Amino acid sequence: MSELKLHDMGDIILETRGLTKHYGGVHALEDADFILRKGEHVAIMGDNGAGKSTFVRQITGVEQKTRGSIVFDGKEVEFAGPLDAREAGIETVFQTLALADSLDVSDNLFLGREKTMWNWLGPFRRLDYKAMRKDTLAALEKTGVKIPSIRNTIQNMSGGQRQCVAIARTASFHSKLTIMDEPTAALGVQETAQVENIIRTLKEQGEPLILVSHNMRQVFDLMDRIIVFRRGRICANLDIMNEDISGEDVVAYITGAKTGEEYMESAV
Amino acid sequence: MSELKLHDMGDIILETRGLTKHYGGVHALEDADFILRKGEHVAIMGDNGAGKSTFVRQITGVEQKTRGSIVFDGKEVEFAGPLDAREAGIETVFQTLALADSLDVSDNLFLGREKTMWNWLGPFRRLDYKAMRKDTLAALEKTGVKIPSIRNTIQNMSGGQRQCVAIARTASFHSKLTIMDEPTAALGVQETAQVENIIRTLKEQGEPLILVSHNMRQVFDLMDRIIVFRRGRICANLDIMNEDISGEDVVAYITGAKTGEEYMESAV
Amino acid sequence: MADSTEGIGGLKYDKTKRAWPNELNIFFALIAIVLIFEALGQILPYMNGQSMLFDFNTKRDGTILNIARLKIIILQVSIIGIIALGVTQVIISGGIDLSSGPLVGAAAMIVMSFAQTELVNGNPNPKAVFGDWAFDLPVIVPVIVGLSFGAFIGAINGSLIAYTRIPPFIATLGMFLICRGIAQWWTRGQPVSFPTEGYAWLGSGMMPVVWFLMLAVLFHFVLRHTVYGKHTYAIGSNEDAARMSGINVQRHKILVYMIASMLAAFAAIVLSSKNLTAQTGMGQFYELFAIAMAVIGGVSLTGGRGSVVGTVLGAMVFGVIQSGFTYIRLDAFYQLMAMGTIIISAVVLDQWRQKTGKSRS
Amino acid sequence: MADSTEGIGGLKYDKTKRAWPNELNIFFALIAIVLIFEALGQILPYMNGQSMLFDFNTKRDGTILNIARLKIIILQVSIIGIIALGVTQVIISGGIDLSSGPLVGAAAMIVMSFAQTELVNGNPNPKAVFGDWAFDLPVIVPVIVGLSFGAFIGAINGSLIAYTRIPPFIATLGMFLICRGIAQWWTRGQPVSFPTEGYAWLGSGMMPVVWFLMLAVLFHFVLRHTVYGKHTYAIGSNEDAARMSGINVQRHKILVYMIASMLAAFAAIVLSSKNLTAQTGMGQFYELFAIAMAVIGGVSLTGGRGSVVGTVLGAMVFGVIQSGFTYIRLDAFYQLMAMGTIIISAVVLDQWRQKTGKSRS
Amino acid sequence: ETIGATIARFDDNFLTVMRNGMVEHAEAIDGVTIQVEDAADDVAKQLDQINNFIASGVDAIIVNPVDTSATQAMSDAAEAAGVPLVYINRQPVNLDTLPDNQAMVASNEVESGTLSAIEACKLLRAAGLGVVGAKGYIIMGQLSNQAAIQRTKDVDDVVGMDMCNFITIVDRQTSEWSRDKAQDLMANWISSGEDFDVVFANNDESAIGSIQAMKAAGISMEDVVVVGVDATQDALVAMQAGELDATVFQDAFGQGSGSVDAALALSRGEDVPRKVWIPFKLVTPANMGDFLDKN
Ligand SMILES: Nc1ncnc2c1ncn2[C@@H]1O[C@H](COP(=O)(O)OP(=O)(O)OP(=O)(O)O)[C@@H](O)[C@H]1O
Ligand SMILES: Nc1ncnc2c1ncn2[C@@H]1O[C@H](COP(=O)(O)OP(=O)(O)OP(=O)(O)O)[C@@H](O)[C@H]1O
Ligand SMILES: [Mg+2]
Ligand SMILES: [Mg+2]
Repeated sequence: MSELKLHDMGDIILETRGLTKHYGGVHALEDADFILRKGEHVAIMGDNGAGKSTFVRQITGVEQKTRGSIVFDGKEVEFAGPLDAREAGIETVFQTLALADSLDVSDNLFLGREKTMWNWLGPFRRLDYKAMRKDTLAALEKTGVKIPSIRNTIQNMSGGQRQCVAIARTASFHSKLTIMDEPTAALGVQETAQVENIIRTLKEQGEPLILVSHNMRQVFDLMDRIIVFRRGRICANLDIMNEDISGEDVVAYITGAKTGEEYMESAV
Repeated sequence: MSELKLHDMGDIILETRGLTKHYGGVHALEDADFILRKGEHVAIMGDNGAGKSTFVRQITGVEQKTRGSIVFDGKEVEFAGPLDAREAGIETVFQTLALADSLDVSDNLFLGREKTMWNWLGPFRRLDYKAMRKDTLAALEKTGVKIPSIRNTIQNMSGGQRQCVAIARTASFHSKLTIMDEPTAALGVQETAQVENIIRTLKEQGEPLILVSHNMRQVFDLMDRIIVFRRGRICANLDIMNEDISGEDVVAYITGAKTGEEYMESAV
Repeated sequence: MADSTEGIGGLKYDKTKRAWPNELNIFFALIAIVLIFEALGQILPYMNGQSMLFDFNTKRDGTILNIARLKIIILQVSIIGIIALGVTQVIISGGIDLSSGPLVGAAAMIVMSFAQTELVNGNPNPKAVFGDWAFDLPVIVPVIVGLSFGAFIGAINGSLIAYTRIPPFIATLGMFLICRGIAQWWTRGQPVSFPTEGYAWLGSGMMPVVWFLMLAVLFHFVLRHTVYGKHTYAIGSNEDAARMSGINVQRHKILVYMIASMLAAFAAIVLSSKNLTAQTGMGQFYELFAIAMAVIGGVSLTGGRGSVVGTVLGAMVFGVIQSGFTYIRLDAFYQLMAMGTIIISAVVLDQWRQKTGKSRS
Repeated sequence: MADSTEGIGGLKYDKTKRAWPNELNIFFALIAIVLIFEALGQILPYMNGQSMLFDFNTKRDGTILNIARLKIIILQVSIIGIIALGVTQVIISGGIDLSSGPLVGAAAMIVMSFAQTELVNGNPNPKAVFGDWAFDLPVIVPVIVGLSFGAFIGAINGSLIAYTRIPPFIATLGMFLICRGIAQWWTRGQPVSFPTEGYAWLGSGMMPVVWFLMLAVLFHFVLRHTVYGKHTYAIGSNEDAARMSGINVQRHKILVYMIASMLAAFAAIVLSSKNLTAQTGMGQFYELFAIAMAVIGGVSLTGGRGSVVGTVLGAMVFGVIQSGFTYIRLDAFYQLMAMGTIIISAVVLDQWRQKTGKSRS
Repeated sequence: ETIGATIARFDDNFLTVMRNGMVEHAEAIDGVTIQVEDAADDVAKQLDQINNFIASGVDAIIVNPVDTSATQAMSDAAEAAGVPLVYINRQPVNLDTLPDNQAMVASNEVESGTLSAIEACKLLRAAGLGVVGAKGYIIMGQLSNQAAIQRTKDVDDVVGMDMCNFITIVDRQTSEWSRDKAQDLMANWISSGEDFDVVFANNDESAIGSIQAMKAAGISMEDVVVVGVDATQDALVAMQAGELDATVFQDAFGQGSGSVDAALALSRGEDVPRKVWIPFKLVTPANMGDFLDKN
């Protein structure tokens, strides 16, 4: 804990203190202290059910936390819903993708921030389909996915195609923080490579990112740091850029064979 | 084609001839000729939207094919629905998982083949919850997943936990053919290893298997043969056990840089 | 596993915090409504401190409970309650049944014409529908006719929904109109009265309550502990998953709608027996109230969730409200408004209690 | 992209096989129904070869079309059609509105009491509700009162559904009862008649049709081409996804229910103007028929799918059926059965056409 | 003393006037409270309401039966609890076997339809159609309602009489008592191009609806005979305007107050005539002045 405090606050984009979430009797997330610096790319790893997505859902306001506090961009925040989080500048690819099944690709890409005309009409302002379709093609290009027609509805897409739409959506808008929950799980070899390129671009642009992933190679290739979750608790904070850490080490942390020093007292 | 014909028919568990599926204007699957021998483990690879899941859905009767024929276990079959396919002996893990959200783990595991008492009551025969819960614990053990309680409903589970339930279901029942559509996509490192063990066990027991996967390492570790799909067509049939084929070769087939000789004439 | 605090794979799990059952919420709502009525009885000046459920002054029945009130509270919802048992199953399976109300009217008309006596007060039955052969039949005949009619209508509903895949709302709305038509056409709108003694017994006194509770216990067991029940929940929860898991969804749906319609037809038998008459307008709005009872009792209209216990409690809410209104002599205009408000509040209360348990939709 | 046969990433895609629009199916069903009636006109002996839509003998209006019939076909569904436009939006957003029928009754009563004349045939208005001040008000007053009342009821519906998360079925069923109560309480059940000339104009002649079609065009544009429309579809398609995408789901739902209730209130204005009276029982079953029109027109009760064009065609189906029945002089006792059968058949036909296009549920 | 009353429908204009008669009369008497319930056209609900009244210990019950063949069970329930009961407006099926503390204040529904139909027949004969023949439509009330069935049958009986058999009924359909549906129905009939001379409506609202549709189609109301039942104020205004030709009056208000008196008398153990008949009266432009401020 004390070590983390050393950093200059101005340097930090996201910090959680004692973040906790219980679902009835299930302690899905327990006392998570987490820090993300500006421009940093951090991976979250851990077993299935370790609480990774739960952590993401608390930060993005999808659920209301049981306990703890979240400081984003210097201010303590209480997001009432995902809308608040997005307005604060957090873009997220959720594990459940959050796509509207009966809408088409470009509708989904711009959901909640449509390009419009006649803006004086308030909620009844007119959609600019042409502009949106054009931008959609460009955004999809980046992910390398193949889709028969962007007019097809999401329900007619393959698992990987859906995931690419969700990623394209997040990648199309500038943000202060990007979160991706297992973005390449359903992707093919080529598409995965493309998405990894997108992540690299973000890194170059200095945009911070949290990546939840089970893919060891991906994490070592792209990330600066690994946070390991186990049974709802953070159990390791591994600086893979500077320290000499191998894949086996990470697996040891994930399985519980090892625990990070500073997390010893709360170990399970 | 001619090469495939050499095999003794008695040796073949599944054969498709000219299997085709169009969704309106989308040609998702085109003239797929496929053969699976008894005891053989075959991988299906290909880009997102290449038609892999579509192929699986035609074989398992989830959808009705546009054209072509399917021969299973020596007989030409026309499955009206997944029930028929299961009764014929095909167990499947679908990409969409096919779990009932508001039921609990053991209910889902035994869905459609519950353990019962008082069987003379027909549809009103009594469920044997105790026996089912016991077997559920055993089946989940095999996948190595962590779940707070098997009485939890599926909607409260993480993505990986769900996938493990679906795999446990398929692995619990003996079958003539097992099909898994991206079974380890959402799984953690440990769980993936366990599921790969399950697949190895099937191999030892001589049960044939079709595995759809994007994971090159997994495929090379576990499978006998790779079938590559591109744009709805089979474009390669690679015997990785006997021939010297590298991961780069497979990627070349997937991306279309290369095409299998026998598939040249229909190449796109 | 019994008392451990660890799940599979050693995950921490606090068993003492098991989910609060839905049914308890609605039970508390019920108690709250009773208490409000009792309080109103004390507060309202013109009520002279009367009590709704107790009867301190007269002790008519040798008990301080107002037995007549307790009886009517449950008696008046028993018949719709029987329908609600079937509707509960339909909704759990992800469907809806709008035809149950008109089916009651049609079934009552048809059944009653097989349950007539020859002589009324010594005179020939003035409401005779058929000739001599249809007089003084044993009570089993009208009951079988009624249940068969119900099964037939239910089979049509179910087959339409299962095989042609039209929305249940439309299939049963069509059947709604057809059944109203049948009811009016059967005797060209004339009511049918004067049943045999045997038939009159079926709905006499507290018999409707007996039927209701017996059927409730039966279907509670069926939904919780049989394959039929499990598949009903599975189909409502995710029909595609159920199909892919190898459930014969079509056959099952037909069964569900048949059972629901047979229950509605049985309700028609009890209803016409209780009222000693059948008329074409019988059962109007019953479908809405049956659905409302189920939903108040926690049955989810998106399918897959709900229970018979909840529906029985939902029915009791209506019984208490209706009796309570007469008890505090609420003006009929305000009754409708108050009933609407109470129904909404009961469900809001239920929803609010659930939220404290889990916050994800 | 215009005419290519390749999608993104070079995937083969046959553009000529674009999905067959849903609305065409229901249009064909409509034509089929008309043809059946025309055929019956030729076949049934007592019809003397009359035609339903044509009028070869008299040429009353200098055209071979039976103008009077064409007018009544659409006139008689215009008012419920206006409600159906609102209901369409509610259902697309994944909800349901049962309160629209009773809301018509309540709004008509309230509105009419602000639209009365002072003198009827030279005598004082025998149905006066308020004192002198409420006579001969400009037509804008009752209209604004009505729309405000609708907006108010809709806001309550919407807020309950958005904030307390109770099922729309229950919220609007509660409002159903409350509105019926309001209608009966307003004048204690007395009908209110004799509106001013200005008010009487609103629903006179073919005005209901004009309103219906104007509103249909307006809301067709709104649903297809505005943010409001897109969000309505998104919420109905996947509410969680819509919320996670940053749509203000709660505010949007309130808006949807407000618009629906304002349309119902406007229907009440047109209806009472057309009939020159308001009665407590007005609007009975309108909610069911409005929903049926929408569903027949292809609006999916699970939300996310449907269109105004479909709903207008769905309304036309009802218009044709109703006129057709009088035209072939079908016995009133068979009408309900026939109507039920036709509704089911229309949707079955629609479903069957869709299947040929795609086979996955 | 407390009286419980249950009315077949609150949505019915005629029954509303009757109900108001009950309430106003009861409120004028000291120490009497009346509670009126709406049976919403549901026999079963009506029986439950009676049982609720019994549970609340009312002193007398007034029933306006939804369905006159359903009264046996109601009489039984009241008798078992020893509560006096008065039927109003509609004649119960068990009239002859009513227990001692039960009575009836009602009219004979047969009269209503017959009076207006005969008047229509007379008017048509006077117009000289008796020789050439006349065509007519019947607009029926709700088909599930007994009064609708009875009034339609009355018209059939009149048309079956020698004096009136020059009238042929072209078609009969239901407007479910409503003005709006009657309007649409008439517009549909007009669109078939068939000429007609008379419209028999089961109630005034339907008659007015058909008049509105005919006026909209440019048909002169001089040429068509329209008759209804109820003598509502709207109907009398239409009659003033020369559009409606005949309707039938029933003293709704008087029935209402009479039933309260009977109920109070029974609860005090006084003697009450078992049956009180309230006759229907024909209303035509000639005598309409007598009824203007009645219903
Ligand atoms: N709504 C809920 N109600 C109850 N328990 C829940 C709920 N959501 C998640 N859980 C439980 O909380 C734990 C953590 O879930 P979470 O989704 O965060 O896992 P995860 O680390 O993202 O796993 P995966 O890698 O499989 O996605 C799991 O044990 C899960 O069963
Ligand atoms: N119901 C449907 N209607 C229309 N098009 C469909 C439908 N289902 C799938 N498709 C299209 O068919 C193609 C093949 O889809 P399929 O699901 O088989 O891909 P896949 O190879 O399994 O991809 P992934 O690796 O992403 O799962 C895709 O382009 C998809 O958009
Ligand atoms: Mg997760
Ligand atoms: Mg796939």
